Amino acid sequence: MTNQDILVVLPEIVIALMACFILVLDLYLPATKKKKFGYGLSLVTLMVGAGLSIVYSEPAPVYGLNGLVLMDSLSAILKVGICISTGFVLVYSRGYADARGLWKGEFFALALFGVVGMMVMTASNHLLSLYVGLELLALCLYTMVALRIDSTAASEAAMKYFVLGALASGILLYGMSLLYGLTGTLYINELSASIVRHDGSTLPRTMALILVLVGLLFKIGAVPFHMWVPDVYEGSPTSSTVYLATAPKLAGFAIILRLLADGLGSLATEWQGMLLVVSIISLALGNIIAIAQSNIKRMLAYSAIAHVGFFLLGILTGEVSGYASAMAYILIYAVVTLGAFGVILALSSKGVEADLIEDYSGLNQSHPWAAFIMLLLMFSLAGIPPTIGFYAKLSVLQAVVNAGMTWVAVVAVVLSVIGAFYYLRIVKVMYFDDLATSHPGLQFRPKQDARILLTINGLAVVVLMPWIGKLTTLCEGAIEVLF
Amino acid sequence: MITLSHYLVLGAILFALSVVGIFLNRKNLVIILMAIELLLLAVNMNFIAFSYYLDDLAGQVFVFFILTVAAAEAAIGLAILIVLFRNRRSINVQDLDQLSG
Amino acid sequence: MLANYLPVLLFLIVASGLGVVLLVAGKLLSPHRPNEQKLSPYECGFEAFEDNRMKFDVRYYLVAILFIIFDLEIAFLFPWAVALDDIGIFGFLAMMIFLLVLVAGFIYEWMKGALEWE
Amino acid sequence: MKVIYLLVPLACLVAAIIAGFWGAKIGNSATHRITITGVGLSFVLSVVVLFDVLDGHSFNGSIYTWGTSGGVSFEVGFLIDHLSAVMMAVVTFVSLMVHIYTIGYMRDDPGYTRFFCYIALFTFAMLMLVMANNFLQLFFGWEAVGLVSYLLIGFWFKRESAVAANLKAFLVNRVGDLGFILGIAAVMYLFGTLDYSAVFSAASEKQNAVVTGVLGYEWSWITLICLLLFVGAMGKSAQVPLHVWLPDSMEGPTPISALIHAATMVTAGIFLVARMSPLFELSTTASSVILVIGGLTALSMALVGLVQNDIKRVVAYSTLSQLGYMTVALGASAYSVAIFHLATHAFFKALLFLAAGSVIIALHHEQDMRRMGGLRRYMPITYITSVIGSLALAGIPPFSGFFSKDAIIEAVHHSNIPGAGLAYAAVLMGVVVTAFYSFRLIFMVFHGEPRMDKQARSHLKESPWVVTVPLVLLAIPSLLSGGFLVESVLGGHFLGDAVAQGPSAGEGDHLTAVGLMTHGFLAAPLWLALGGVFLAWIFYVRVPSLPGNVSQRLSLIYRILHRKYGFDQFYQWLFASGGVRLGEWLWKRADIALIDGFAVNGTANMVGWFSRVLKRLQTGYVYHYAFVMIIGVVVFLSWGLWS
Repeated sequence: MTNQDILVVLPEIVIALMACFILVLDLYLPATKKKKFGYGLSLVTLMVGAGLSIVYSEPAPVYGLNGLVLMDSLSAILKVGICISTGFVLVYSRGYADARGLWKGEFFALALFGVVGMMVMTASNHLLSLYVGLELLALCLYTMVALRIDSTAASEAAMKYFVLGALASGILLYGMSLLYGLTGTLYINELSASIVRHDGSTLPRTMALILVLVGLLFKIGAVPFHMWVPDVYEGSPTSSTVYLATAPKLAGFAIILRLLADGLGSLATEWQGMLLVVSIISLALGNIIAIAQSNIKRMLAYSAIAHVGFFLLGILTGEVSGYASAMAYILIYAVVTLGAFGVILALSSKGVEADLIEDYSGLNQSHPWAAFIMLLLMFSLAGIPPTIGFYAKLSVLQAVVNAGMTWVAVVAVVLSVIGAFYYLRIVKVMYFDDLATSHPGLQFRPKQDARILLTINGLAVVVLMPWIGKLTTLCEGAIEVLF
Repeated sequence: MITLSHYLVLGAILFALSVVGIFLNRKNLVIILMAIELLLLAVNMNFIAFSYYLDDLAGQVFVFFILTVAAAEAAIGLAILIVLFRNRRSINVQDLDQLSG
Repeated sequence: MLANYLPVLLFLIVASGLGVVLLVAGKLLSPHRPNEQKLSPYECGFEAFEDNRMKFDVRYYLVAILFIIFDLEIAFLFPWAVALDDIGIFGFLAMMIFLLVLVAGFIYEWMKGALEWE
Repeated sequence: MKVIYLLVPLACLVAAIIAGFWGAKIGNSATHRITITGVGLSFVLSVVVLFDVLDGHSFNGSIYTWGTSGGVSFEVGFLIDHLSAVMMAVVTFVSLMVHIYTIGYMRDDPGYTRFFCYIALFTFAMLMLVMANNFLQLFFGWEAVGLVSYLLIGFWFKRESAVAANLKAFLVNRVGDLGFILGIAAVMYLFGTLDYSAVFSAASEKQNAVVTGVLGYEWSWITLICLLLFVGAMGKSAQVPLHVWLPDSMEGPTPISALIHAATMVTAGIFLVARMSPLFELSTTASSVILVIGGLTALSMALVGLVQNDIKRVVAYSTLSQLGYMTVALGASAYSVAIFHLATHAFFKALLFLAAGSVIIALHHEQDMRRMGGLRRYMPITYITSVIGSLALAGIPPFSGFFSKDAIIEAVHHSNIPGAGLAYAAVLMGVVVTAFYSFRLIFMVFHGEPRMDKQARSHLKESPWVVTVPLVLLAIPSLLSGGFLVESVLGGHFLGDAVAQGPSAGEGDHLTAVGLMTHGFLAAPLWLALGGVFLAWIFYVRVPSLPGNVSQRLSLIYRILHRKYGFDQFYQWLFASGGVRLGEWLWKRADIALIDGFAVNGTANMVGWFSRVLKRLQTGYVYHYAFVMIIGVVVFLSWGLWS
C-alpha cells in the first residue's frame, strides 16, 4: 500500500465515504435541513471528485492496488464527465423529485454510489474490479428505478431491469470465467497477449468472447439486448431516467474500450463483424420503433438504442480515430440527452409528468424559451448542423469511411435520416400545433439553479461548435496512450 | 477421476438450467430470483474449478466477490419484489405487462 | 485440457433436450385419472384449514434480506482472520474500514426501523 | 488620396443612414440638407479625384480584406483611373442636381425623407460599383443599385401599377443578373481570382482556352465569359430583349427616372463592358453580338418612341435607344466613345427628364402630351433648357450629343466585324427617328394651342428655383461638354489606358471640335437629323392633322409600334401564364402526386407501418425479453462457432 495506490482511487474513496456519510447524516438531521444538506454535500462531493480526478491524472497509465485499477487520461476524462453529468442530474431533478417525495438521502447516496461504481469501471484493469464496479452501478440503478415505491410502472420497470440485468451479469461472468480458464489471468492488460498464445481449439475462446460481448452490449442497451431500455426509461421516475440515460453510457464506453479494444484487441476481427450487425440493427430498430411512440421518455429510449448503434460504429472500426470519434460521440450524446431530460424535468410539476408528446403541443406559445432549448437539443440529437450532434455523427462517419466501410456509413446516414423524423416531430408539435387545451398545460418553473444550467446546456449544443475540434484532440490523445 | 471437464460440464448444466428457468417460468417471480442465484453459482463453479486447476487463488477471490454481489442482488431483488407486490397484489410474471410497445 | 470443451456445448444441447423429453414423456406416459380425493389438499389427515398458498408476512422478507447481507461478511472475515499475521496492520485497517461501511449500513437500517418487528 | 477615395462613397452612405434612421425625427429640411451636403462633398471630392487622375495619377489597391477562402481573398478595393474618375464625376454631379431638384418635386410627399435616404444610398452603391477593383465588389454595387432601383420604382407602393412595374423590373433584372453571376463564376473558374488587374493581365494567356459545351461544341472561355457578362449588362442597361422593364420603371418619381433610369444606373452595363474591355477585345464573337443587339435596340426603341403620348415614356424610349447607341459603340470597340456618349447623354437626358418633371408638376401630375401644348409662354426656362436637351439628343452641332453620336457612327462605320453593316444602317436610321420624336415632344408640349383644361391653365407658372437651377446647371454641360471632350476622345487619351483601344480609334483628319463640325456638315448624320426635325415640324406644327392620317394609313405598323412589338404580351404569355401553368402542372403531378405522395409520404407511411409492426416485438413480458436475449446469444454463438 503506497501513496500511489491511494491517489489512483482517491476520488472513488472520497465519494464512497461521502455517500456513507450523507446516508447516515440524513438519519440524524431534522427534516427541514435534510434536503439542503444532502443536496449541497452531494454537489460538493461530485465537484471534489471531478477535481481530484483532474489534479491527480496522468497521461500514461499508472497502476494501483496491485494492478486492480489504473489511471490514465481516458479514465480521468470519463470520471470528470461522470461527476459533472451526475451533478447536472441532481440539479435538474430537484424540483421533480421534491414534488414526488423522492428527494431524500437515499437518492443522493444511491447516485453517489453509482458514481463510484462507474468510476471504478472506467479505471478498471482487472475483471474483478470491472465486475464489482459494474454491479455497484447496476444495483444502484435497480434501486433508483424502484425508488418511487407507490408507482406500479416504476416497480415493474425495476423488476424487469433487475431480472434482465442479472441475467446479463451472469452471462458476462460466465464469459469472464472462461477467459480466466483460458488465460489464467484476470488482468485486462494481460488478456490480449495470453489469449492468442493459447493453442488448440478456438471454440472456447470464441465462446468466451461472445459471452463477454453480450454482457457489455446489454449494459449499453444494444439490440438484441435492448429490451429493458424502453420499459425502464418509461417506467422509472424521470429523475432516475436522466441518471441512467447519461453517465452510465460513459462508463459503458469505458468498459467496452478496456475489455474489447484493449483486453480482447487480438480478437478484433472476430468481434468487429458482430458489432457491425449489432450496430446496424440497433440503428434500424431504434430509429424505426421510436417513430411510433407517444411517450417522450420511451421515444428517447429508442433514440438511445439508435445512438448506441451509431457509437458502436466508431468502435468497430478498430482504429484509434474510430475509438476517439466514438468517445466524442458518447460525450456529446450525454450532454444533449442530459438537456433533453432536463427540459422534461423542468416542465414536470406536481402531478404532471410531461412525458407525453401531445403534452408538448403549442409549447412555443406558452413557454417559448423552453421550446427553443428543446428545439436545439432535438436538432442536436437528430444531428442537424450547426449543432454538436451533427459534429458527433460526422466524426464517427468519417472514421467509418476511413476504415473503408463506405456502405456502412451510407446505411447509417439513411437510418439517421429516418430517425430525424421523430425528433423533428417534437419540434413540429411544439411550434406548429395548437396549445393543448384538454389537460392542464405544462408549467416551466424550474428552480433557479436548474434554469441556469438548462440554459447553458441548451445553448452549449450550438455555442460549443467552434471549439468542438478540441474535444476530438482530447479524445484522441486519451486513446492513443492505450495503443 | 474427476477432471476439469466434469466441473465445467456441471457448471454449464447449472447455467443452462438457470437460463431456462428465467425465460420458461411464467408464474412466480421468486423462482426467477432463485434462477438468478443459480446462475451465479454456476459461474462460481467454473471459477473454482479453473482456480484449482490453474493453481491460482485469484479465481477463488473472485468467487467471494460474486457471492457478496449475489447476496446484495438477492436483497435488492426481494426488495423490488415486495414493492411490486404492494402495488400489484401479485407476483405473477405474466402480470408484468403494463409497460410495452 | 480445454481443447475438449465441445462436450460442454453438446451437454447443453443434451441437457435441454433431455429435460424436454422427460417433461413430454411424463405428460404422455403417466396415467391421468384425477378424482376429488386426489385433487383436494391434504394436511395431516385433516381438511385444509386455509389456502395453502398462504402469504408470509412481508416482515419475514425484510428479515431475510437483512440476513443475507450481514451473513456474508463472515465469508470475508474468516480468510482475513486466518491470514491476519501475514497481512499485518494494512490488512487490519482494511477490514476495519470494511466493517465501518457495514456499520453505516447497519445504522441506516436501525434508524429506519427495519429491525422493529411491529 | 486614399482617404479621399474612401470619403467619396462613404459621405453618401453616412448621409443615407442618417436620413433613413433619423429622417423622421430631424425633419424634412434637415434631411435634405444633410444628404445634399453628403452628396455635394462626394461631388467636390470626385472632381478633385478627376483632376488628380488627369494629372496622371492612378490607384489600384484594396482597402479592406473581407475574408479569404481557398486562396481567394474577397476584398473591398478601389481602382481609380480615367474611366472610374469620369464615372464618379458624372454620377455625383447628376445625383447632386437631382437631390436639389427633389426638394421642389417631392415637397409635399409623405415619403420625403425616405426618398432622400434612397437616392443617397443609390449614389453610394453606384460609386462602389464604378470604383470597384474586383468582381465581388462590382457585384455588390451591381445588386445594390438594383435594390435601390427596385425600392424607388415602387416608391409609391400603394399604386398598383407601381408595384407591378417594380416586380417586372425585379424579375427581368434577375435574368440579367443570373448571366452576370455565371460570368463572374466563369472568371473565377478560369482565372482563379476576382481581381481586375490579375484577370486582365492573364486574359491573353487564356485566349485559346476552350470549354466543351453541349453537343460537343467547343466554346472559347473568353467568349463565354464575355457573353455571360454582357447578359448582365443587357439586363441593367435594358437592351433588347431585356428592355421591357425600363419604360415601366417610369412609375417611379421623376427625379428617379432622371437619376437612375436615364443617367446612371442603366449605364452600368455600358460601364461594365468598357471596364471589361481587355476581355471583350479578345472575342470578336462577343463584339458582334453586342453590335447587333445594340443596333436593334437603338432603332427599334426609337421607333416605339414615335407613338408614345406619355411625356416620360417618350424620354424613356429615347433612353433605350441611346443606350443602344452606346452598346453599338462598345461592339465597335470604341469604348472611350461609348463612355463619352454615356457622359453627354447623362447630362442631356437628366436635363430632359427633369424638364419633363418640371412640366408635370406645373400641370399637377398630368403626363399625357395630348393634353399639353403652348407651354413655352408659361415656362420659358423649362422650354429653353428642353430645347437644348432635345437638340443635344437629336445630334445637332454644336450641342454635346452631336459629337458623341457622330463619333459612334464613325466608329461603327469603320468597324468591319460581322454585324457592323447592320448596326451602321440601324444607327443611321435611328438618327432621323431620334430627331423626329425629340422635336415631336417639344412641339407637342411647348408649341401649338394649349390643350389642357381651364383650371389647370390658370395655375400654370414656371417651376420654383430649386427646379430650374438644376435645369440650367444641366443645360450647360449638355451644351458644352461634347465640344470640350471630343478632341481627347478622338485623340485616344480621354480614358487613358483604362480601356482597351479599339482598332478604329484615332481617325486622322478631323481631330478637333471644329474639324469634326465641318466634317459633320459633309456627312449624312447631320442632314438626317435636320430632316427629322423638319418632319416633326411638318407633322406637329405645320399640319397638325397629319399624324392622325398617317397612323390610320399605316395602322398595322402603328399598332405594332404601339404595342411595343408585343414583347410584353409575349413574355406575359410565355413566362407568366406559361410559367404558372407549368408550375401548376408540376405542383399537382410531380410534387403532390409523385414526390409528396409517393416518395415522401409513401416512405413515411412505410416506415410508420414498420414502426407499428416492430413495436409489437416489445411485448412487455419479461420472459420474452429474456428469450430475445438468449436467442441473440445463441445466434452469435452459432455464428462464432461455425465461421
